[in-house]
Amino acid sequence: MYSEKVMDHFTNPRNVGEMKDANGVGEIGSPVCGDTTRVYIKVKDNIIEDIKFKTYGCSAAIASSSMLTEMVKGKTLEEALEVTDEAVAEALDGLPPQKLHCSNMAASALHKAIEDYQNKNRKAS
Amino acid sequence: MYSEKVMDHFTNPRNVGEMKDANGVGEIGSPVCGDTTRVYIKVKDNIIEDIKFKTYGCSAAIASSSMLTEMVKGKTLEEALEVTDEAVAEALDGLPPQKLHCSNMAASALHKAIEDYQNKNRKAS
Amino acid sequence: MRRVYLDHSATTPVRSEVLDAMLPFLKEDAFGNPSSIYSYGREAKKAMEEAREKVANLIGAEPEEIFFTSGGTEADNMALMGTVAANEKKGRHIITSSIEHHAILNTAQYLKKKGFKVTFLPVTKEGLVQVEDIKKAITDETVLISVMHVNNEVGTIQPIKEIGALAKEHGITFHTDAVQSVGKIPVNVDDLNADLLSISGHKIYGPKGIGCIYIRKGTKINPILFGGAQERTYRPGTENMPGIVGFGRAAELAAKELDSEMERIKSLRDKLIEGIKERIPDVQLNGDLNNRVAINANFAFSNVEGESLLLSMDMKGICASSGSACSSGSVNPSHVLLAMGIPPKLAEGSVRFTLGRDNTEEDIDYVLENLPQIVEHLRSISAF
Amino acid sequence: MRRVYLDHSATTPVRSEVLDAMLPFLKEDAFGNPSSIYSYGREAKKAMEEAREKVANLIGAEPEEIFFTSGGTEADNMALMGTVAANEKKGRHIITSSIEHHAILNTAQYLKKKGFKVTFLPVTKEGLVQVEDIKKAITDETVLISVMHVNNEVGTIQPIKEIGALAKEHGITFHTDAVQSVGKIPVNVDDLNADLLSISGHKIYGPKGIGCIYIRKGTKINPILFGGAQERTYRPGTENMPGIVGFGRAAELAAKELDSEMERIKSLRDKLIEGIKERIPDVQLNGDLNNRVAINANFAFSNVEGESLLLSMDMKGICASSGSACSSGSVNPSHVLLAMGIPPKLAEGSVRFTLGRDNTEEDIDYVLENLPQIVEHLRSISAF
Ligand SMILES: Cc1ncc(COP(=O)(O)O)c(C=O)c1O
Ligand SMILES: Cc1ncc(COP(=O)(O)O)c(C=O)c1O
Repeated sequence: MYSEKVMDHFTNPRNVGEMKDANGVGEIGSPVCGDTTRVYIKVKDNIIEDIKFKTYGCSAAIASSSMLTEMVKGKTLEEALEVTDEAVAEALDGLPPQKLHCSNMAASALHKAIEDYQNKNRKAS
Repeated sequence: MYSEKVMDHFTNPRNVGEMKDANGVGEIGSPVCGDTTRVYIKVKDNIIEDIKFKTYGCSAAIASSSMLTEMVKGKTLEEALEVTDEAVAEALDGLPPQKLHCSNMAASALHKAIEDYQNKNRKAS
Repeated sequence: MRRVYLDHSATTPVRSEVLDAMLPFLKEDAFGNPSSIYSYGREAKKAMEEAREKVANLIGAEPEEIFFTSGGTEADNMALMGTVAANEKKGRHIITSSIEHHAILNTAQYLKKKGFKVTFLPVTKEGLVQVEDIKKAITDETVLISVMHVNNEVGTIQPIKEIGALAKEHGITFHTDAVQSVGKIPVNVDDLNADLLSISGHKIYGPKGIGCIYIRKGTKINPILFGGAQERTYRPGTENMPGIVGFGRAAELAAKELDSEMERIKSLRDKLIEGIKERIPDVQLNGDLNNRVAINANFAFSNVEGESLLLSMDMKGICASSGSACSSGSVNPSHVLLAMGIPPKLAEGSVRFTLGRDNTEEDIDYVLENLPQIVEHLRSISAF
Repeated sequence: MRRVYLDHSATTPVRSEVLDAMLPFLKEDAFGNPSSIYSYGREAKKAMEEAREKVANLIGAEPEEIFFTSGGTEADNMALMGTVAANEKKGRHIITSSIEHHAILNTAQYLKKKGFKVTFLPVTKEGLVQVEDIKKAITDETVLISVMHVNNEVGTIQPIKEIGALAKEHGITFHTDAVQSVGKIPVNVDDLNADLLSISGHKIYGPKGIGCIYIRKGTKINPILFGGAQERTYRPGTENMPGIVGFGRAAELAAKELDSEMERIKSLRDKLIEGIKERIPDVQLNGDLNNRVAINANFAFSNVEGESLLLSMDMKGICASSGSACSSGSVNPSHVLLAMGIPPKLAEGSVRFTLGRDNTEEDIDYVLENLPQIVEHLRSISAF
């Protein structure tokens, strides 16, 4: 059912956890299944220096979150915003059709975190 | 499905054949299945001295005819008329429910043959 | 005593290769429910999809167009009831033939009782539906045409390709009951223009209790059973894994061996037909000889009643049947033979011989040796 | 890796004794069609009637009251659709519960769409239907009450005897889905006042694809499939002989071993329940503990999502399920747990463990060793 990549990221998720000194946080709950992902980012010089996530959800949701964090870590905000849910699913060697919406959540949470960072930043500057 | 007696009378039917010098003949066709039995009797001194039958029909019909002829051979006409289809079925150690109507035919053909004999006799006397 | 089984249209034995494929699913190794997400379940699911592909290959379909059912009867019921349910707004008329299996006939009768219009097409005395008759029967209300590919009693092959083309032309769903054709003649859903098609596992050396309905993509049809989401919600119920896997293997083998096996069987069958005609007077072959599957010979023996003939043959170890299996034992002459215009008494004295993989030259010799005496004996008893 | 199968309510492996009984019917020796009159057919027929008797014995019925179907789903469909069809003149209202299996629920929904009135009874937070609610729901129009004997998700035993008595009093046909009760608790159709009752073979160590409906003599019900005259015209189609014979043998063994086996399993199950409660914080047993079959334990693990929990367990070789097998893999929390008033998120984090013949003390130890870490790990990832 799941690719090996999914299973790997599900069992050994990268970048799990909270982040005390995050300067951007985004959370999204899936309207379909109640799953929830929260993404923390630490941005410096427009670059995502560190990223963490917490996910309540199925294995696909967890693996997607983990994969996304790996994909955007060290990237500029603009680059990070270009990582689509399709790209996440693809990086995981695909997801079953009924699980595709899960990869959505991770990207959306990241977008929210970046938004949060930009909002805070705008106020600060 | 069938008792051994039925199978025996079906494979080795007794008293099969036509009878040139019969003095009573009865034929009956089943309205249910188109089966037909013809019974020939030779009566002397009110006793069925000889009896033959021909049957087009299922194994139960053939066995019933055969069994009936054995049961009535040598009996008086009155005794023969008392042999019911139930008695024939019983003598065969029973028949499957959907085949019970077959034993009917043999007894009915015999009754017709006796009637035929009596009609002829009445005229003759 | 020798046993000669000549009733392969009623049912066939499970091939040893098929049993071998089934066994893991009847043991502890692979008993999972294919809807479960854990390993046992995923393994079952995989085996199920492989089987689906094999069945699809047999008839030139896509795997996603195959929906497993409990047999031919359920597939036939679904074809009729599921189609009229999905087309209620379009119309309430269906067309079928008078020589269908009871799984179609009685479902059509049920629909008739429910207020649907049903046309039961006549057949020629050779047992063939005529395309012209269908043309005439089609109305604006017609939502379904269902004509069997091969008749189960006389083995006649119906002009399905033409009927299918006609249905297509009129935008009418076309179903064919292929229970007696798959494994006997090439069956390709595209060649036949079939939208729906029924198959039964136990007629092709697979297990009993499994079959399928082919549903061409885009065909409007509703499920007739309700429950879980199995078979993409078209057929609920925990999947019959051993049955499905066995059916798949049987389909695979049937596809592979079709040509060689049917050639062999045809020569045996022809020998049987010739032999019976030569040795027994007053017999008649029922049904067209040329438009006929290789396994079937159906004879009317005049002045002999079918049941006593079957039983006498059985006592010599010869298994055959009169009419369809489910109505033998009953007292009605075959509706198929009657529809062909054969008089009731001749129909009653008719016997179907259907050959199969296990039959040999010696089997046929044995039948030809024994059958003449049997018929003669019964005729000597007969009142006619 | 150890495999611990704890999903016996989804399906069970075929017992070796059952397979042994089936094998002759999957080989050349005994493959006949029981409707045929020759020897092969008669042998099959005899075996079929023996199996029917064994199934009847399991539930205290007469053999003539057992009608084989393709499984529990078909039996459930027939109970509902066959009863309303036979009682059209009497009324168009049926009563069922909101925690039935989808085979009942979705059939009831279908009938509702067709214009029938359907009452879906609520349940208590322990997962029990209340007789009082049924009393209130009955109208002059009511033709059928259908309440499951044992729920498949939480294992709760419903007050069937009382519901049956109530139905009887009102002259209403009473059906109970006993798919999850036979073989787990004593089931007697007279004690339960059941007119109709469904069983599935693969839940009692028999094969998949076979089941039956019990129809009390005199109960008005129509067939839902049409075709040959099999099962005394109540269920057409060539009989699934290996399935029937296997089902019969499974029923026989289930009856014999019920008491001893359930005692053994109950102590394992109780150990599992106690162990989980002790070792894992924030868990809750779903469903009444006392009115419950011995094989079932259903736990809500807060802040853990069900699918990822199942998959993590599977990676340790532990097979369990969330909700009914046919809806796991989907994203909806169990309708049963929701009907019991359990919040959606807790329902989503619920797992059903169902024990069986193959489980040992060591299996339970293994689960208790591994499950705490799994839950802890997922909670450490969780956003809540
Ligand atoms: C032409 C035809 N259709 C349908 C069926 C029904 O198949 P099954 O008995 O597998 O339900 C049969 C066999 O009995 C058949 O010969
Ligand atoms: C309570 C209940 N009823 C009906 C069914 C359906 O049985 P089957 O899958 O054999 O059709 C099941 C099992 O899935 C069940 O648990």
